[in-house]
Amino acid sequence: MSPLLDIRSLSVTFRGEQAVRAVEDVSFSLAEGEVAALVGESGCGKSVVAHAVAGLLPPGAAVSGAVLFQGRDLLALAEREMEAVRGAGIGVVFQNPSLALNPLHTVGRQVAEPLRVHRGEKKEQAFAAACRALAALGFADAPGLMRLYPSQCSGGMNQRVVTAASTILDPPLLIADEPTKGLDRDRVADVAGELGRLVAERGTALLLITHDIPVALALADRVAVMYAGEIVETGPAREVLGDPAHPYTRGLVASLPENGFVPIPGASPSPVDPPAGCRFHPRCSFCVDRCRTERPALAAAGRRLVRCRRCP
Amino acid sequence: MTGLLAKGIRYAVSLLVVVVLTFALPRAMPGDPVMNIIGEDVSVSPATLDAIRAEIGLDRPVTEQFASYLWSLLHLDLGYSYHLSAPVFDLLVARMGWTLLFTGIAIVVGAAIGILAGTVAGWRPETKRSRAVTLAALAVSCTPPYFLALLFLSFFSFRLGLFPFKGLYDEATFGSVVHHLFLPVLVLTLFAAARNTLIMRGSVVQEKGSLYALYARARGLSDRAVLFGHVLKNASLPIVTLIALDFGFIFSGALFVEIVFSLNGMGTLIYDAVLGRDYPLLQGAFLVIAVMVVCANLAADLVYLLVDPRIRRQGQ
Amino acid sequence: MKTIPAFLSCLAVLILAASLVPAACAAGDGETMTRAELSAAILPYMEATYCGENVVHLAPIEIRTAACRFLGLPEPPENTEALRIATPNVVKATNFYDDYYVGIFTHLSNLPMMRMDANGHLVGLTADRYEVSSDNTQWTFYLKDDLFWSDGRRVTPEDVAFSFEYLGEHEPDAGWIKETLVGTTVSDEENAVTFTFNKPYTTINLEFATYNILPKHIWEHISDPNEYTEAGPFVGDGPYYLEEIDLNAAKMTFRKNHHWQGKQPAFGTVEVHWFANDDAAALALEAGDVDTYYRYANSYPYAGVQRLKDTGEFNTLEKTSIGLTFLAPNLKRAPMNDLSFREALADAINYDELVAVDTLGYGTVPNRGFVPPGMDYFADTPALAYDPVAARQILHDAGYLDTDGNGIVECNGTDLDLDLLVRTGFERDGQLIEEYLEDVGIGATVHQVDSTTWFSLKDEYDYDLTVTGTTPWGMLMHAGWGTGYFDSRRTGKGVLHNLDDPVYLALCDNILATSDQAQLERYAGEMQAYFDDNLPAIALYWKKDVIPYNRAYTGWYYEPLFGIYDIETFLNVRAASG
Amino acid sequence: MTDLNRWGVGLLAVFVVMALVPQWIAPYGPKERSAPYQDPSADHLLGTDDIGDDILTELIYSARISLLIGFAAAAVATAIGLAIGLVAGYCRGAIDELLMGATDVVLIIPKIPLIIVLAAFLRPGFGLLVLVLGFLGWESIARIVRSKTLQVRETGFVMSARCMGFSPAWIMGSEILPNIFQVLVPKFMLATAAAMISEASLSFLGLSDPTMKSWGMMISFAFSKGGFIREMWWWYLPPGLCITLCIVAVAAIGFSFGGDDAEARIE
Repeated sequence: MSPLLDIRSLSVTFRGEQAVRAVEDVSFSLAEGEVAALVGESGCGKSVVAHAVAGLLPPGAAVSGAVLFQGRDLLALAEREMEAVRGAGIGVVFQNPSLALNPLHTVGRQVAEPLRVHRGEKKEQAFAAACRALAALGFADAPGLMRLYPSQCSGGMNQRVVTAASTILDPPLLIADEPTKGLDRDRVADVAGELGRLVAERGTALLLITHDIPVALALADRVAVMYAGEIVETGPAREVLGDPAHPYTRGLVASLPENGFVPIPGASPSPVDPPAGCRFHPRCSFCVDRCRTERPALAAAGRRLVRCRRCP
Repeated sequence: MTGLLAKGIRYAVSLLVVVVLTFALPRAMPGDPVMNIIGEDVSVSPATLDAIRAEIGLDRPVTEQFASYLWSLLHLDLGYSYHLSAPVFDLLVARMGWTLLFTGIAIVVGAAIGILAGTVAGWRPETKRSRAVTLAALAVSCTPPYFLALLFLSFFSFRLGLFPFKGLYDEATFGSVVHHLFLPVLVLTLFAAARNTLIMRGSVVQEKGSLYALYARARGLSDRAVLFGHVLKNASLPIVTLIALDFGFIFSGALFVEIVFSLNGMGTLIYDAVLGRDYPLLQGAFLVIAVMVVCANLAADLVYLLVDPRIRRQGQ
Repeated sequence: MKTIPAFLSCLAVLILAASLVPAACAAGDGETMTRAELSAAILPYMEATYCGENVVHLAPIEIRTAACRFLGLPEPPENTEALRIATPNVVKATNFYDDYYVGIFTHLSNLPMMRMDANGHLVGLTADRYEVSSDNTQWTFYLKDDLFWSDGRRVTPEDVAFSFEYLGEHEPDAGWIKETLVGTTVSDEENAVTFTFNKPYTTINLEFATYNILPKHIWEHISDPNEYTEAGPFVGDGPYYLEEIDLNAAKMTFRKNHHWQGKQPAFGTVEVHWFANDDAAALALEAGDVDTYYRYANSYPYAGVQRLKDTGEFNTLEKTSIGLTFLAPNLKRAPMNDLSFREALADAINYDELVAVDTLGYGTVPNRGFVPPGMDYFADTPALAYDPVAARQILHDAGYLDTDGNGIVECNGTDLDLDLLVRTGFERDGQLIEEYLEDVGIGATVHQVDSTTWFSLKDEYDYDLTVTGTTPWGMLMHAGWGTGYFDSRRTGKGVLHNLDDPVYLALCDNILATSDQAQLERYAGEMQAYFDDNLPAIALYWKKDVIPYNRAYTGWYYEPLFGIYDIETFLNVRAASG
Repeated sequence: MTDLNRWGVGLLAVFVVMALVPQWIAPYGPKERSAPYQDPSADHLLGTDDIGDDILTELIYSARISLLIGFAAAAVATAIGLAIGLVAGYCRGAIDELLMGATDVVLIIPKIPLIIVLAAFLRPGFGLLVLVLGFLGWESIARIVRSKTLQVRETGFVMSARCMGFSPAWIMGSEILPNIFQVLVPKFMLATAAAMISEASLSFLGLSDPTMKSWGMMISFAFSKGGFIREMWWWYLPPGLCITLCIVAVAAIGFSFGGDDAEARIE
């Protein structure tokens, strides 16, 4: 069976005064109903991958490779065809739901919008459906909520509103872009729980973009760790995060509070001028000479792939 | 609530400052304050002069003078123009109608055009068309209003003979008024549009990068739908305040346009007052314009209150 | 006496009605009326309507209209052809009494006592003739007896007396009337009014050429004319009355006064269109929107004359103006009070260039005698001439030396730096004169000022030199021949009052004390000789007034005081034959 | 917008050279005259005006006053705005409220009418014009300086300077000022543009000093001395274009520094 989403050697470059290679040669796939996580620090390119999949990159971005969704290459689609995929085929949930909602439109209107755009439903019909969707997410007074503006709702409410709006068309794939960023622990658990429930109930595949390893561990079947625009390690979530192979993954896991809060020395490299050889070598304690000159390839190590010469 | 209150206080203070300015100007400026109140280049009988001297009572304490000044303001008494032999308030009211008419049209049409052009220019700022629009708007807003008016007058009226040379009308008919006001309104509209275009462009550039716009796209909305359904409305909000602030500017532009097109509005009234040193009229005009600008700002705040739920929430 | 006009008018009705009969037949579709029937029908009606206690003049057109209305016939068509005048003299208020230019334009509708003819002589307008007492204190004006207000009332001596008393009361600029007028006597029998002054006045006839006569029965009810603003119509006694002042359309409309008994004008209305800028006025001319151009005390802009001629639609009147532009030294300050310094000034100026720049050839280099040739008793004095070498020599001989060799002469040890006060409109002359002076070693700094500032600075004598202009009226006022500008005993807005030489003052007094023409001619000659010898002011150029007019009309008339805005223009202009 | 920036700098450089060394560029001396009202020719590329001055020469010499007034007034405005913004942002609290309240008040008062009233009373020469234009153009500068100051004052190096007991004046001058420079430059340019427009407008109204030859004054003369009626576009168009181009150049530099912030307005 072909996967629901198959990303093949995706590279994204932002043209500007200086070209920024944000994502390089990323390959990754997701089966129907599967939950996968892209993990990494801010600026590692994981959100760019998500945006590339959803076709949300700004006009200045040069994308190469292929993104096969349900067998179709999304990168080859015309803008109009892509519009049909967004929302109906792929739903996206952003971090900071209060900013993702238009402050000048009511909650109801924004939840109903996909119905009206994709199915051309009449206003009353769409609003009724939106109301049901909100109620299904546990809002007691869904009709009242419909009339509120995002500024009148709490962050948690907006989070669920966004979820409702993104899933109202039942897309087979949901991309959650840093859904837990900036939230306190309790809320993180809420959000994670909700996403998990949603995926479980509807059988939606979920591509989770996060820097939050516990969340990834809790939700994801499979995980890919990104560093400086590349995937450095990928495999079953429990294996990769429970017993990391790549020095970077190890560092990430070691920096978790429960593991002693040991930070990785140094800082992420500039995407304009990434280091030669292994991109992690300047921060790597296992670095040898070859690491500085030769770029390692992703190599299979059991059920996972690792981009490191030193560790299979 | 506190936000609104602070705004209210600011407007009240603005008004007060304007009133104090108009009160203080004739007293603080060089020359005889009585002559400053009457204006120069005008013949007044000694009896009138004495009457004015007694009325303003320069020997009385300033507070007392100010109180009586306020008192007369409250009765819409802005003084008397000895040049035009009429109360300043009456003169201004008589002239204001026309000026408000064509500035009003210019502001509304200019805002509409500006919002549209600015949206186009801001949505894809890197295209040739956007650059052209931006550059044109920049050029227009960098031209002194009177010069543009002169160019239009000399080209369309003088050279092509398409429009009349002076006046608001020949016969007081609708067609005649439209014919006479077309060019002045066009010039003012261009200015309003150019300024709004630049603002709107910046606003759109900012708003289209915001998360809600991206999220709207993520829900499958087309570019057009995102632009017109979401970004446009949000980006237009700052325009509301700017139109209010610009009201004063457009009004000043109207002054020059009236002079160039020989229109009998408030601008020519002020111009004549400048040439004839008709100080009471000048101060009255300044006061009235300032009050109108403050009112426009107040109105803008109210519009904001209606349009922007965030502020409404604050107000509750 | 009072029944005569009523009788006459009834007679007129009959005659007119009779003349209308054919038309009535044509219109009435076969229904005929005899002349006798007609007169029998109209007479009682006319009597009832018009011949009551108030005796009012009936204009023929009114009678005819009334008759037509009575008979149910179509009313005679009004002559709607308009004579259109463009002017840059902007009317700013609908105040008939107070607005300066409304005052000038209404000379057409509210005739002054006197007017000036093309030769510069004063002739009667409201007045038929006048008599002056031998001591010049009592003036009696005998009025024309065929003048009627546009509401049909006769113009009476009471109207005249009232007008001047009212002016003296309410118009600060006419305050001299209040101060010097002892009394007015009215004689209905002789249709005359006598003014008695508390001192000799030889120029009342000239003064009275500028004040409008007002209908007493209207204005006696208006307590403060300065606050009286109304769009119109205003009752007038000229060939036209002022129907409307429309500020929004920027025009005044005069309509034919049907009670006017004199020569009948060719146009039904006269429109005065004002333009905020000269170019718009010029283009309105080119476009054929207006027929002529009038600007008080000024010519059509010389820069536009050729263009207008090129259209082929316009001819021009070119008349020597009695106004001029001059350079006035502040005679109360050194070194301007030094005649040799003034001589040097006179030699330093390049008159030819000024004439070329300012008048584009429509002017001439003036004489030392100041007074232009258009004035009565012009005396030919030597012409001014540009001679920088002579100027430097004079300065040197008079002791103004450039000891530090920086090109500027010193006065009391410091470089001369004269304050050159330049009024609005003379910017270019100021700029050029500054250069001429520096060229001969006289330092000067231009201070460009608007009229208001100029008034206050010259009243405080806070300047060294100033460039200003005269108006025709200014040349005539006071003792005439420009004397009014310099006599130190006078005050006034445009007046320099900086000359207190007893010789000059005596000369002025002599002129003011006589109304004898031979004596006047002698004094005028002496005055021009005085200007020549003493150079209290230096004329920069004499100029022509150029007035373009639509060549489709002829009969234009120009007089020195108000140019073509003279009643003769309005009575005479009509379509050119062919 | 970097293109615009480059163009702006280039254009402005041309005008600045015109202002600095007109005698090197102008074909004639400022006081050389020939026949008036000449059409453009090889001798006079833009013809001559009503007194026979070479229009091209005049155009070049006029750059000085136009630019000088613009920049001087902007300097005054910037100085005031900087002082008020710095103090408000640094001191915060009641002083901030007061100063920003005052700024808002000034923002609302219509400028051109007030300038006209003031100019009518004062009859300005160069210095006064600069002061009046400067005193009425500082409010947006004050605002942006304040908000930037608020940001900068929380940064580490300012904190440490405060801890080391440096005086507020010293901190404002040497720690904060250099950091708000990048927002100040565009504001300064925009204030220059605004002052230039105002100057040109006042010249037209006859409220400026006619002995100060500026582009605005040239248009004013062309208007009053028959340039329009004679269709001498070579007389009135070049100074108008110079004004517009110069202001566009100045504003473009301002824009490109300041990005597209909505506050970047020209009054």
